[in-house]
Amino acid sequence: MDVFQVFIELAQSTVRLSTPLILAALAGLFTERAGIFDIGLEGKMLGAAFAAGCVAYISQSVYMGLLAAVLVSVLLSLVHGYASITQRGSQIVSGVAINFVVAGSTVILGEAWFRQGGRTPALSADGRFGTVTLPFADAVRDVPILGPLYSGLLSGHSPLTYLAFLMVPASWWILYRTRFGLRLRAVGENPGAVDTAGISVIWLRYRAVICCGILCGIAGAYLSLAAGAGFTKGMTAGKGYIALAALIFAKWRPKNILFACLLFGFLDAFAIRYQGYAFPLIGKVPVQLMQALPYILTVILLAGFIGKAIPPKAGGVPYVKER
Amino acid sequence: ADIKPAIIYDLGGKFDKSFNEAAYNGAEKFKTETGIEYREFEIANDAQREQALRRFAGDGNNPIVMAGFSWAAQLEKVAAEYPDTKFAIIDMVVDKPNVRSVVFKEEEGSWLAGIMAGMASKSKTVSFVGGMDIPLIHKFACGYIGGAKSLGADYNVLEAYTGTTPDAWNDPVKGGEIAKSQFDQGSDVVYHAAGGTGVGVLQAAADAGKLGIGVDSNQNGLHPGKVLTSMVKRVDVAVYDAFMSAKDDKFQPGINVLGLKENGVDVALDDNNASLVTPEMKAAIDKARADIIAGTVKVHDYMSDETCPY
Amino acid sequence: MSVPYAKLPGWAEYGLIPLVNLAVAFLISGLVVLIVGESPLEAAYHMVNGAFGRGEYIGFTLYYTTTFIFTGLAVAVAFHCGLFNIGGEGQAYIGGIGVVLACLAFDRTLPWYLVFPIAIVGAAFFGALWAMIPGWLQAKRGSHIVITTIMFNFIAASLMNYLLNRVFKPMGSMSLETRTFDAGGQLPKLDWLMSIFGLSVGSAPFNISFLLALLAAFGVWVLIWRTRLGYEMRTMGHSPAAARYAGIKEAKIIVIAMMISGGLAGMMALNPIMGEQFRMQLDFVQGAGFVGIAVALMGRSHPAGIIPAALLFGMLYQGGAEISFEMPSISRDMIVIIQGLVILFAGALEHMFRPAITRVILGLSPKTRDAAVTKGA
Amino acid sequence: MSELAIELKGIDKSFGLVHANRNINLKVRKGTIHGIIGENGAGKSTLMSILYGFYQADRGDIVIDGKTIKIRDPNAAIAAGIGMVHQHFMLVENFTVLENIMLGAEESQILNAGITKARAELKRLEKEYALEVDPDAVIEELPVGIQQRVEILKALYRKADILILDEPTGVLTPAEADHLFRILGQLKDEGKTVLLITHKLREIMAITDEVSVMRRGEMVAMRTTKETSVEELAELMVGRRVLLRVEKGEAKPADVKLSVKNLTVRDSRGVTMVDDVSFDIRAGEIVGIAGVAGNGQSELLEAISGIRRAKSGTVLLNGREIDVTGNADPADLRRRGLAHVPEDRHHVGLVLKFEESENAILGYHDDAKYRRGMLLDVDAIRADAEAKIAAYDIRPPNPRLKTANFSGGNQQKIVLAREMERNPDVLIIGQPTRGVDVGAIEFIHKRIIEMRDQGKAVLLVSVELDEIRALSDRILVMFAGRVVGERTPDATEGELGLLMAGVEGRKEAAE
Ligand SMILES: Nc1ncnc2c1ncn2[C@@H]1O[C@H](COP(=O)(O)OP(=O)(O)OP(=O)(O)O)[C@@H](O)[C@H]1O
Ligand SMILES: Nc1ncnc2c1ncn2[C@@H]1O[C@H](COP(=O)(O)OP(=O)(O)OP(=O)(O)O)[C@@H](O)[C@H]1O
Ligand SMILES: [Mg+2]
Ligand SMILES: [Mg+2]
Repeated sequence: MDVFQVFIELAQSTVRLSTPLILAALAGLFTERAGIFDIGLEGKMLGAAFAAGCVAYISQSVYMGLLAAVLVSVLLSLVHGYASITQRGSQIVSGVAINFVVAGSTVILGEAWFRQGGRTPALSADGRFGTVTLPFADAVRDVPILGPLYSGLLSGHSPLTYLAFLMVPASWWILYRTRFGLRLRAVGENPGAVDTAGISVIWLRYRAVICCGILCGIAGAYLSLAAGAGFTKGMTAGKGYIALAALIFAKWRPKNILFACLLFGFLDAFAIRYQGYAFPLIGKVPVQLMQALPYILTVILLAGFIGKAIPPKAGGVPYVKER
Repeated sequence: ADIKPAIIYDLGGKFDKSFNEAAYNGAEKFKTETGIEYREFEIANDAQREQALRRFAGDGNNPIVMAGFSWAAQLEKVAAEYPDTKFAIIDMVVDKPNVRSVVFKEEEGSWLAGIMAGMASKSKTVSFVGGMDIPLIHKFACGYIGGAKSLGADYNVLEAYTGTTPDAWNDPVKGGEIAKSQFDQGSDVVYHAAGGTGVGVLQAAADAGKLGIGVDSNQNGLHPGKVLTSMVKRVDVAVYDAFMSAKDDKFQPGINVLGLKENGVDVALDDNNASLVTPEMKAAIDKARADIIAGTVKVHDYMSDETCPY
Repeated sequence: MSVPYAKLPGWAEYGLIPLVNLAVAFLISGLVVLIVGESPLEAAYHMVNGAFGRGEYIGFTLYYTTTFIFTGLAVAVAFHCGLFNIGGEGQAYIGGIGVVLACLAFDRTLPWYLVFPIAIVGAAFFGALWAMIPGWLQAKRGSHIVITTIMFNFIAASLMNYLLNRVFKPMGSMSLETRTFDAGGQLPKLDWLMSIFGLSVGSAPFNISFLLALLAAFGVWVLIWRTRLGYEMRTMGHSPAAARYAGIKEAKIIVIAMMISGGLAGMMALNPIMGEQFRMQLDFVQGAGFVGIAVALMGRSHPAGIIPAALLFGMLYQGGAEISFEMPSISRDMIVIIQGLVILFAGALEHMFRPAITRVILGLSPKTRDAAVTKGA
Repeated sequence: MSELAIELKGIDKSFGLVHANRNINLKVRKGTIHGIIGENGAGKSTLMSILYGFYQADRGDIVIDGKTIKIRDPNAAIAAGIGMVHQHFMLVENFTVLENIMLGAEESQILNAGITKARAELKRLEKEYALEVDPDAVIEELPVGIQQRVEILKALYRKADILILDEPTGVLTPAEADHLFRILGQLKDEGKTVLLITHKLREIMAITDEVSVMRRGEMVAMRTTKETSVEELAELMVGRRVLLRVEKGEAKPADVKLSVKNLTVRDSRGVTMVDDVSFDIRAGEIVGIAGVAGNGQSELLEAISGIRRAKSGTVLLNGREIDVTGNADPADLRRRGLAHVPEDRHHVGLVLKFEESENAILGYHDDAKYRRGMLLDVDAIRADAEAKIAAYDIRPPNPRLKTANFSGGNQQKIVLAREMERNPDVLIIGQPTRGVDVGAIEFIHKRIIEMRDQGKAVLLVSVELDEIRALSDRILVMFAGRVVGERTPDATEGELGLLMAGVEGRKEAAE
């Protein structure tokens, strides 16, 4: 097949697969940069996907679904915040707990409400995000090279995908160009400095955790409202952990997050596309090897190119002023 | 007779949108028709298999049906200890005097699905999405490939599996993505045997204006007019029969092999896909069905040698 | 972790506070049960009775406990060295290879007590091997252990899927599993232990690997607090700079700590494979590696804490199963919620009731207060 | 008597069961420099942090400029015109100077506008007080002296009228300290009030107008500086008479024990920190290395003790070469008779979460006497720790107490006891008395001299020039990674100061 065409298709698939990762990794960026580690991205995404599925189905409105997703995710974030900021509990334990609670309750509630085994009913077009066709996408389709790039790669994604990609520079701007961002980065490095500067460490960290909730909520909504058409139990399938890996891989920087997530997305897209494909010289490789390929390559890349990733200094430890 | 039926589901859980759910539907049907309550249990790990079996047998439940091929070892043990209890196992053969083993010829139903897919395809490329790379799913895949290729050697069948962890059965997003990738490679009909993941496969097909094929239960109604057919596997009937025959004191132990002939598998035709099934298609599957039942066409069973000749 | 409030007497610190936390977790779980329209009291009864009400139930509880002791210890050992090993799941899975190889090779020729040591070595070896690579990458290449161990969980799943499909599965078998082992590959149950207490183990797969788990817990305690290696690991975990100053070889310690951690995780495979199923099945670990994280954290990474934490989770698993047997509308997912709430309240929110309890206790008894002052200063 | 800037009335504060401040009264006159002294843990930092709103007092009132106000958080303190330079700097290390200064005083939601303004204001402050810093430098790359400037600038940027400095000179060279004092003088002339915490009584005498003394959480005395003496203050602080000058006999140098030749060391960024340094140390002498912090002393110590790999050069210990450019193993060096008291006791010399007894064997845990078969002999370790606790008067005398619960001075003694009791041939000591109170200083100095008299070769690095001069038999001065001169201890402070500043050294090297 035309190599260029294959490239476009792979790139398109990459974009779709990396969208939830980007949103979730950016979500993690906000809390972790503020010093609150979050292994509960998975749970929040799952909870959000569930809320989106329920509400979009009941209200027949995709926006209500999105809103519900964000609300639920923020609520879960606040639980994490309460445990790790106010109660100074272990952030990892809290994250793990949230993952468990959400994994169980989405199924229980879904089953209680819809009786479809924890699934929410399939959404009609109104309950889902359609795809956006950029202006002139159809007109320029036949222009060589640029045409397919524009109409095949840039156009035709869900609005949430565009939002996710926009969120990358936006997050950068917020973190590096606003007062909130300055303070947020500071509180993750040295909360004492923030405290003595007359800023409330607690309130600042709560706000960071809320930001995380919002982005995780959108990530979850993407799964059930854009990529899928309704919620299926456990539908995050480990994406929260991969997003976490991407965040560390990216050394907690917005731009790197984009590339890390695109890389994960691409490896996934590649593995999907070339499953069962007879490669020249090698021939067909076992499915399992193809499926493990993204993870193997990640390990190799990590070992080969990315040096030590140094987390925010105050990350993971509660701020204790009076011992 | 007075019976206290029970059913135990496999790890996928009662509502896996395919196999276990079909078993559940059979039990429900029995309940609504007879008004007899049944007990049920979803195991959460392997250690609970034997525990659940003993528990139900010890409580005097009879018959006890279990869904899934992973029960064999435990059933063998427990069935010997409770010779008066009747057991039925689906998808696996356990040779005990009080056990009924129900296995399906998934390959036969899939063969028909393959023929329909091939005939509906414009590109002569069709595809298959499996949940995990396990023998049972290869049975589906192999029959499907064989069916499609029976239309001509120039038919191409793409085949992909979702993953290697249990998430593979519950990942509609990835399922959808696999389907899209197959569409990119020219496929225009996709058949799934992937449980909850399949929901995403069918959705992707509907979204892309391609055709999907459902599995186990009749999934034609999920996207009317966009699901070509479903390869139904009458697990529900098997469960229902096990309960019913016990109630009527007609429970027969032994091996039940359910193929096209026994109505154990088939492709679903109903209002939802009526517009998609052309008369030629209908004729072709009727002929194929007849040939298979008559034995003039032999569909290869993947399990016989764990290879697929097609 | 520093203790943010005044010191409490031991019985309050290690008895009362955890109990209060658990009580709250179960209270909230009770609310969820209520929402589903069932009686929380009944559920509580089934939970406790189902976990401890009969010899057989206790056997099941302890069977799960065994598994969680192994994975909990695995996480804890790495933790002491400052490493967060999320890879217990994969390491346990790969550890299964060692058990299976030993059993397949010798189950027909050797008695279990000879196969068992070989299987232990095999399980530990493969688990250690699977943990060694992330450890080595962390030590030499600075690859973050959290990412690599997550990746290795996925890679392990793929590898095992392949091996079970293409190598271990007997021809013509539907399930992805090895053949069933003969007597040499089957661990004896601990009937004698239960009968000391006048209980019968029944059909519960409570087997000798439980004793191995206890031994491992003791071994970990000795390792961490009584050996030079443990000393070096803890130094590394608290302060890499101090470790360097003390002449401790950073890379070596990281790799060794990960290998011990992985070895312990790998030994978990003995319990389900040799002790219960007598064969290896697809995905036999079933999340025990992740539960190990919770167990280790709740047990404060100390064997004396890990054993009760593992028991708690064993109880949740077994008692939970009983609940869903007896109360069908409470499905297995409810148990997942309860687990989550227990982790939340007994783990992350463990200090929530401390101020109040401290006030009550210290206020009530001035004597305790004085004792606390002299000890705490 | 001029009006009061600050009055504290009956301040009481407990941390859990630690009663840090007991019914404290303090009066500070406007436009004065007011010293606060006290032993480690006396409660000085706590009291100041209460004034700054960082902690909340359990009881008591704060009166600022005659008005009783509630200071609920640092914000309120800042609003009341109070600024504070904390003992442990409150800077975000990977931020630039400018970002640190703006933090909390950004003016607007979006940074840009504020940045321009802050830059201009910083320029003005720099000029006015001669506090030069590069606004775009990243904090962690700056020497501590400059970091402290940033802290001061932070306070001035917020227009503080009352400036609290908690042990500011601990990290400064004499010249830098003098500079700081000049600035404080200037602030005082502008009518601002300064509260200065320090352990250095000489500084108190030199710069303050009044001084308050704290002991064990209580305010025990207030004196007008002109009317008191160092001896009196020391006694008030410790509660007994203290010997302020170390008695030291003639050195009797014998064989060369440690020989450093052409040692060059680079830091992690590849910057040359030690540049072709050579010297010998003989048994029975103390060689002091003087220099402003950050001129390569730390790297020198690290390279000799095997913690940091050197670029080139050789080091001989007892005549045998140490593989400083390769895999020198600190454990091996210890066995060969090298003991090392690191500069940073919190992160390097100790594991704060360990029990005292565990820290007492750090680095020596391989030793046969702590071993019983495969295992560590915990009884032997604890007995050994108890012996050291007794010998070094470490308080509280409990080998099972977490090390974090010992005060700085006692923590330092734990390290010293460990390293000195091994009877090493060569003893390398970095900053032996940083942040340690007078009582403990006296003790530590005595022990170091004793070591020398027992025939050990001692290499001493300290930013305290007084200490170097009091203890050393020879003084090497380091500047920019090079040894720029050698002097005897009778060299004047001025002379050494010029060398440390690199002025004299360059001339000398040229000759
Ligand atoms: N945040 C805190 N939490 C608990 N206890 C504290 C805290 N800060 C100080 N303390 C305790 O309060 C007491 C007084 O400490 P503080 O730091 O005020 O002493 P200091 O006089 O500044 O000593 P140094 O000269 O060593 O700086 C000490 O016992 C100390 O351990
Ligand atoms: N967490 C704690 N609990 C109880 N007492 C403590 C605690 N931390 C410190 N102390 C006590 O506080 C006193 C002084 O501690 P502090 O932390 O002020 O030391 P420091 O001299 O200021 O050290 P540095 O100069 O290195 O900061 C000691 O008597 C110590 O026993
Ligand atoms: Mg202090
Ligand atoms: Mg202080």
